Amino acid sequence: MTTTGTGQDAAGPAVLVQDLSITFPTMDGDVHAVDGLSFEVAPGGALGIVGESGSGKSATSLALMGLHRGTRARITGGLEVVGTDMVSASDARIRQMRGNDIAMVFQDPMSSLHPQYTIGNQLIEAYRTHRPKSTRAEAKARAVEALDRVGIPEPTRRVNSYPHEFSGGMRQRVVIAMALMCDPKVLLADEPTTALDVTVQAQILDLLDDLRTELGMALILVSHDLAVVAGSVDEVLVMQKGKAVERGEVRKVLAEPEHPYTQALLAAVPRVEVSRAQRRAQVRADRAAGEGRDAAPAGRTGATALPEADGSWNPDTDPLLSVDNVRMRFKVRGGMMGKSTDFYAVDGVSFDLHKGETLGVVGESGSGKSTLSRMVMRLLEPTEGKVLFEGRDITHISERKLRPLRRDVQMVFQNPYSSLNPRLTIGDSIGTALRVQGESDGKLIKRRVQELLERVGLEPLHYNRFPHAFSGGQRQRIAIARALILRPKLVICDEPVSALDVSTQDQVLRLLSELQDDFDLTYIFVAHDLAVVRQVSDRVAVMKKGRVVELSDSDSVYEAPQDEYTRSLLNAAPVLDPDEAREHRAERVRLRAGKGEAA
Amino acid sequence: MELRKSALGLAALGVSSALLLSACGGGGSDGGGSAGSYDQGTTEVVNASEESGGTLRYAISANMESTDPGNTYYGYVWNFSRYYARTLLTYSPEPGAKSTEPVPDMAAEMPDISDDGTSYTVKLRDGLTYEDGSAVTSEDIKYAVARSNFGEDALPNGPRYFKELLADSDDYEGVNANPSDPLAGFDGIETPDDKTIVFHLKKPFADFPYVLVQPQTAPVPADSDKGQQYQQHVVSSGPYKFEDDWKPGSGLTLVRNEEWNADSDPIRPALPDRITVEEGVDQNEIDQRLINGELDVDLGGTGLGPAKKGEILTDEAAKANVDNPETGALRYVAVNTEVEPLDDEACRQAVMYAADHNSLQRAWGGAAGGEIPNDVIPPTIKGHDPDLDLYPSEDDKGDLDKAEAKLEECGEDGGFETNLGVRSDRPTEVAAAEALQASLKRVGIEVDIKQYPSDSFTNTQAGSPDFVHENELGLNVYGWIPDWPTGYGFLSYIVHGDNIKDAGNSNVSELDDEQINDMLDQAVETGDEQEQERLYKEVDRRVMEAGAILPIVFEKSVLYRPENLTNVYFSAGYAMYDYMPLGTTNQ
Amino acid sequence: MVTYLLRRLGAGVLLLAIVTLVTFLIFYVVPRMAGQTVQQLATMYVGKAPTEEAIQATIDRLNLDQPIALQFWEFIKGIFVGATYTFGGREVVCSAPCFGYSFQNYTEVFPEIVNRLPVTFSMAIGAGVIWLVGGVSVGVVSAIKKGSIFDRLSMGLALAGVSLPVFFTGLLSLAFLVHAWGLFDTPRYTPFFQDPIAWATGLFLPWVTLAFLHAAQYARQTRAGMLETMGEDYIRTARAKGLAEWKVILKHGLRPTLTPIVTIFGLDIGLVLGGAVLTETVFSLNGIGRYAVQAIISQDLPVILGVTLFGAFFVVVCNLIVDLLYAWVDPRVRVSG
Amino acid sequence: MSAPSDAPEKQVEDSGAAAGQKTSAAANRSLRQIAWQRFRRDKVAMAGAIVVLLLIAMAVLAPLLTKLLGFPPNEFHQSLMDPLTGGALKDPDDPAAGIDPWGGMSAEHLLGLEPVTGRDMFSRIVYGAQISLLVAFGATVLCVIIGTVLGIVAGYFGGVTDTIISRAMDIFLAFPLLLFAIALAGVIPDGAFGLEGNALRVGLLIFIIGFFNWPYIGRIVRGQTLTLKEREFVEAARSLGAGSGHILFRELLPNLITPILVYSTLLIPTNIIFEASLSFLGVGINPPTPSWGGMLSDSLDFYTTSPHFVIIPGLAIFITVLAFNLFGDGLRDAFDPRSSD
Repeated sequence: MTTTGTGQDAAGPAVLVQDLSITFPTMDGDVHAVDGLSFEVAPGGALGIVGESGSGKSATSLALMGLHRGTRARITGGLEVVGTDMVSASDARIRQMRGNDIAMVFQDPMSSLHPQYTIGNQLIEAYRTHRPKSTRAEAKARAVEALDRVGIPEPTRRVNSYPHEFSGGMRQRVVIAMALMCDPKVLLADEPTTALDVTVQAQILDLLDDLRTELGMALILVSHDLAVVAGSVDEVLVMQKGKAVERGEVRKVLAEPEHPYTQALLAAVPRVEVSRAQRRAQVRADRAAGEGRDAAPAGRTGATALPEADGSWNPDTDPLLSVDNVRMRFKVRGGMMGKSTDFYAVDGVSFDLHKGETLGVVGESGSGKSTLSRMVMRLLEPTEGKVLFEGRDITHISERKLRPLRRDVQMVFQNPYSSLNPRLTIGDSIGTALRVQGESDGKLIKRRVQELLERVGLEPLHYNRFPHAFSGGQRQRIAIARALILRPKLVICDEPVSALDVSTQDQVLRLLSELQDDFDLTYIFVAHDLAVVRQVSDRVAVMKKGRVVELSDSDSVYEAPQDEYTRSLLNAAPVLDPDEAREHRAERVRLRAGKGEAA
Repeated sequence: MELRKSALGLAALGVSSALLLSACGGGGSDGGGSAGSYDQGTTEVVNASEESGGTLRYAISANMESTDPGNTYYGYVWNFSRYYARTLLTYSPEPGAKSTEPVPDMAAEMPDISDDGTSYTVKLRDGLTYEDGSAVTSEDIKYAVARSNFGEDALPNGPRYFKELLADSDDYEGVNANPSDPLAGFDGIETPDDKTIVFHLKKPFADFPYVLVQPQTAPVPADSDKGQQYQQHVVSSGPYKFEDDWKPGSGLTLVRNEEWNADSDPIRPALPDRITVEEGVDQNEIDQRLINGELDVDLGGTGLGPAKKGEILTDEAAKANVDNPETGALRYVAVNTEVEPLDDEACRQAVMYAADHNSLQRAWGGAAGGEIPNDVIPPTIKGHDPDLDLYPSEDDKGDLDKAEAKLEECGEDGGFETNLGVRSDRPTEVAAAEALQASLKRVGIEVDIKQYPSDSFTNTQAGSPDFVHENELGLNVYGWIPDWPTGYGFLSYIVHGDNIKDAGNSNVSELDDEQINDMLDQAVETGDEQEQERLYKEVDRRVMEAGAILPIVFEKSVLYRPENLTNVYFSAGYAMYDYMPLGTTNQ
Repeated sequence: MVTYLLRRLGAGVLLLAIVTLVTFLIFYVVPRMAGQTVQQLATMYVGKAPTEEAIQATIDRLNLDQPIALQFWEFIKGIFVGATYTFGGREVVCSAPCFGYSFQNYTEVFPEIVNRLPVTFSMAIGAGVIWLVGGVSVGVVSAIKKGSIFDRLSMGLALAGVSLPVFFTGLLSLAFLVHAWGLFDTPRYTPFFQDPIAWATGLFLPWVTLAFLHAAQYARQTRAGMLETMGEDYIRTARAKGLAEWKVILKHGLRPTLTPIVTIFGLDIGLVLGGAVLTETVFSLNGIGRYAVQAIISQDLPVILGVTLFGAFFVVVCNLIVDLLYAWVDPRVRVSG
Repeated sequence: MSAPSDAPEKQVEDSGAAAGQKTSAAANRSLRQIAWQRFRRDKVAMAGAIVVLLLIAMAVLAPLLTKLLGFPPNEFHQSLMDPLTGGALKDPDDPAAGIDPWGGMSAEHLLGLEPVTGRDMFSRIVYGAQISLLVAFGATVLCVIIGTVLGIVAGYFGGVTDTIISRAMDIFLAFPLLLFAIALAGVIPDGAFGLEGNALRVGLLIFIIGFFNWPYIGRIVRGQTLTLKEREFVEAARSLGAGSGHILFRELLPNLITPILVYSTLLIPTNIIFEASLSFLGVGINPPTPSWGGMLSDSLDFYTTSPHFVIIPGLAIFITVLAFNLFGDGLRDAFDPRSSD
């Protein structure tokens, strides 16, 4: 399978980047997206590029494909792919390279396939662009082969399907198949799993790893998540603000990071092996150290206390919240005859929640965890079952009667960019709660809002600012303040940190933990990230397709999972230790071999 | 005839074109090759020729009102329908003043009038046939009169003179009342034999021959009558017949009627082989095509639109192909005699004094659009008094001092307010309204212009006294062209008190002056022409004194004669070119 | 797919029914509410001799004094089973679909409309092709050459285009191109099958006038859509495959851009088919629009009603076609509907 | 209705460094300030805005302007006109010199004279702006009120309410609008609804245009509301106990003001053209009050001798509509979060 006429030196590096700088002119002056970056990847080698938003990693990968052309980006430095200088090569040459010598897999599989053409059409096009002499039938055979290779079941039939007929994971496989059509020397994967669920992510990473070893392609894996690259690459490059701060063999960088940024990044990554107790202890210690005194209320100072002994919640008392066999039905229109079918987003979930407790709810997309939280919040009215709050049945009470109850149950939403009204000042956003609940004294409202702003780590002066003036982390603090202004008893956190960078994530989690101590809060913590859930939860419920498959205290769920699904989840979770990651991978391969592929 | 003014600018939009058909005014045409001279066609035959053959091409900017001779009030249809519908009498086929004289068409000679003046006997010529070869009978003419005049379902668009004038017919309910014998009870007309028809009048009516000129006397075989749908295919009695059924708006083609007997017809040389009518052509387009020789006659007969008129009149060479005859129409503002404060004669006279006639004439297109009148009866009609000048002013700009004095006299010192009704889709009339508004403002008379669609203006707004009173329409821009060119034909509908009607009233001034009414009645009963002229002059003066009619212009049209048109002359009877003798050099 | 179509069809029929009702109400009820009496209404249609008996006869003939609901029912019935009218004592059968007889000149409304359809169709087809092809291609080139002189010029022209009322451009072209300078003949309609060349040359000016306005709009819309589409991830994917740029643009970029354009095109064509009122009046073309204007001026209610319904009918039909096209252009619609 | 997605929105913001850095640079400016900055840089849009302001000033100050620069709009100057063709004379003292091809433009009569009457075109154009803008603004306000209320209600409540309102919008869009408007304007008699003369005409024009054009705003508002209501701040407000009224008008409406503002700016020129079309077709304002469409329809009679009479009112419409379009386009671009510069 040698490609013709590219004339590259087989001994040279597949990708060679030397002192690369990328600059975008903007109305506020030039922005240096990438600044003096150098690295190389050997044929068949694998490099991970890791960095947070704005680190320049995506600009780099686009430049590698020559996709910066036609934009206003200015590029200096050396950028060679299989011996061709991507900066100076002609457009025609670049087009010849793309897909043929270097192929790319993008972040969002939902939007990277053309919705109006069959995947076969798109795959064939990729092939025939570079093999103009091939017949359509040949190209189609090749497409089926590639689909088969990436694990699409029934490729002969599915080749005629449209992208919308595939799930996200499957689409990403199709994108990978497209990248494979011409046997490229380099495969560039830019955040290929960020939009996917954890089990699917594992499958895609496994696939990429497989392909690399089997086909001998060089792999460049770009991600914001160190854990994602850990198990898949030989070498890792950490970027911050356009510069490489650290580069080295993956084990070494992860084990003994040299640069403070890498250290901080590693420290912030939530680790699934860290238990609730350890985490809590650390948070409290840090807090005490930070404030120079013991800020926690009396009786809660046991820094090393086990959760059960914490005394903050007691399973024997009456539960604060009791959810009894709730179901939520949606009508789904569609199907061939346009009939609507019933679909249970939540199907027979029951649990009790006690005062001071944190219940983690973990599951992949579509598991019903958000629907569940909205039912508890009574933003949705359950189709069946009961929700009791402080012993009172709130399942079907009217919006009006619900209003006083709103004081007691509040919610922190996932996306701080959409959960704050962009046209209201944050003071108004937070104060609305008081106003809606009947408070009319403007001065009082303002004072209370400002106190709370200070408490969540913002300036009281921020009262009159609009949300866009704040970063994601700050916005989430504002959202938390809004949830707390009514002094609720129960706070439902729906993926509160999933939209944030890791370092910000850590700060917000700490804040939530502190607030729980200070305000005596009970949490339902909904998330897809296993590690995050473990660190904050006393008990964990694992959901799958609307049902709770496992509900137990968090340590037992994580250390001795009972349900197979829980195990596969844990197994799929990316880990920072490259060796452990490889073990997990081997384990997954075994599991799959046992029951066949499914995505 | 109904008076319509072409609304040219908007004709382009089709808006006003629907409304602009004119009963008076002439289509342009001119002798072939040899160009005539300016205004030659008003008094002489231009480009005389006996050459037959070719296609004579007509176009009109709206749709034809109807092709049914029994169901039309427009002069151009009266003129045109003679191609396929012969009448008992018709206007003399010659240029100048003589064209207003009735002459026999189907009649063998002029009617025989009984001594008491109440019965008219007409003998038909020999050889009158329909397009299927069957003979025209006197009963068919009686039927035609019956269907168009009598009964509640009489054809709606034509005049009703026979109903008014015929004796012994008041109980007759029309041709549909008794299907087995449609004419039962219609005793006003006698048909002693197939060739004789006798009209019995209630009282003497000297102008009756003019009524016999009207197309309602064209014969209709009873078994071909389809009511209003008869217009689809009129059974021809003339030299041409319909090639296909006519649908409004889709044009009409006439071909030779082989059954027509030329010997029986002194009126129609029938030169062209085919005659075509295009409907709904933009006025500017018609004008342009006339000038280019791509069209022969503007069927509407109102003359060039303002845009082309300006161009042609300033082009000395082109002007040779233009005629500028008086149409016999009076454009005027009806000053209502009932609406306060105009119910006071002095107030009306104040309006008469204050009006700026120069400005009004400009609104009508200056001297080419019409002469400034000092009386009501147009110069072409006996009774016109060139010496009358009751409201003199310098340069016709109005006498403001006198106007103010008159205002004081009627107790409206400093002016008053009133409304002025006008047809919204006739730009010239709107322009005149604005001009009047501006000139009355000079003496403090504040006029509010109210616009109405011309289709309903005569029936429901200006023509409805209730509406006029309710909306205080003290002034209405109106116009009149007589159904026949005599003093009675001109005056009776607009100033005779007996003609005030609840709807469709054309005596918009609501002038009901006993003296005037009596004089008009006398004039039409006497056969003495000098006495008639004296009476008409008297009425003319009296109307002006009463200030009931503020004349704007004696209208003139600007007609274009294409060079390939032969035998062109202006017929004062139809107020447009006489269509019957026209021929074309166009093949 | 079939259900989807049936549903759209049902919605279209319902829409037509409502449009019919509303139109009927507006023309038959609103004037009454504004104070018009049955007599006044009849007086408009009675002809030149509005005597009391004649007015009463007109009221009887046109059934104007019947309850509105009954008149509406008769109207609807006429459309489906035809109706019989009495004119001048003669019974006339108006076969289905009967939209009644003109109050003013006693012609059957439906054939009148059908007669004028070829003119309006010709207008719509010619102008539609010009503006779609012209607008879209200019839009595409502008989007690709964003910021270039071509882009600036054509977008400037497009903006001017959407700012020019069609009656102004029409008047200008008539007054100057046709009458003053004689560069063109006066537009006129020749049936296509009679002489295709005369058909095209005769309608050229109205086409361009009408198309100019729309082309400008389409160029702007295409450009905006194209710019948006070209920013999509799948375009990046297509480029990453190494596709030639023209192929990226035409195959991957244009198709999604066209999808919303097709919708607008359907609506616009529907509206033009219902009568390009201004263009037809300015150029004196005897299409449905001009017929409507004439009917409005003469207050000819059955004609107004018929033309309005026809207009709405075309809009609905064109929307239906658009829905079909949509399903063809965008596979996602086929399932979800 | 489909099940709400549980999918976490995991889009990591890494669309390049530019985005990230700009956010922080812009952090201290409000959206409106940013928009204003962008707008100010857009020279074409600024020009549009200035022309719009001038036009409004012109309309408002019409009496003053005509006093200073012209003549009363209804004052005749027939001594300056050729009685035969209606055109303006080259030399009023010497009628034989012929017609001025420029329509009598002079220092006194800036835009020349109306044929036949000799009324001052400048004054008539200036007063015509009053009617045009009054009707266009009035109709736009009506569109915005109806469109916003119905759009927001349809978008927010969904279900049957949405179906009914959306269908209603379809119906309005299916009507042959212009036909309907002229027909309706034609059947309403003077004195209807207690209004008379021009008050009725203006009211009627505003009502007709506003009533038939609201779906354009309605659709946009509905679409925006549909998007907005999926935003979590709506759920957040509900979870704080806010009722529908509060959510609709306190939470959603402020977010809709920008698109409404932008689209009503773009609706104004449409309405101006609509008004001009109606006047052109003869169902506009009563004479002698000038209107641009009416002047244009009068002008065709004089295009051979007074071409300025065709061109000037047409240009007035064109310039006004263009200015509003430029202004609206600029406004839209300035507020568009996607526009990068």
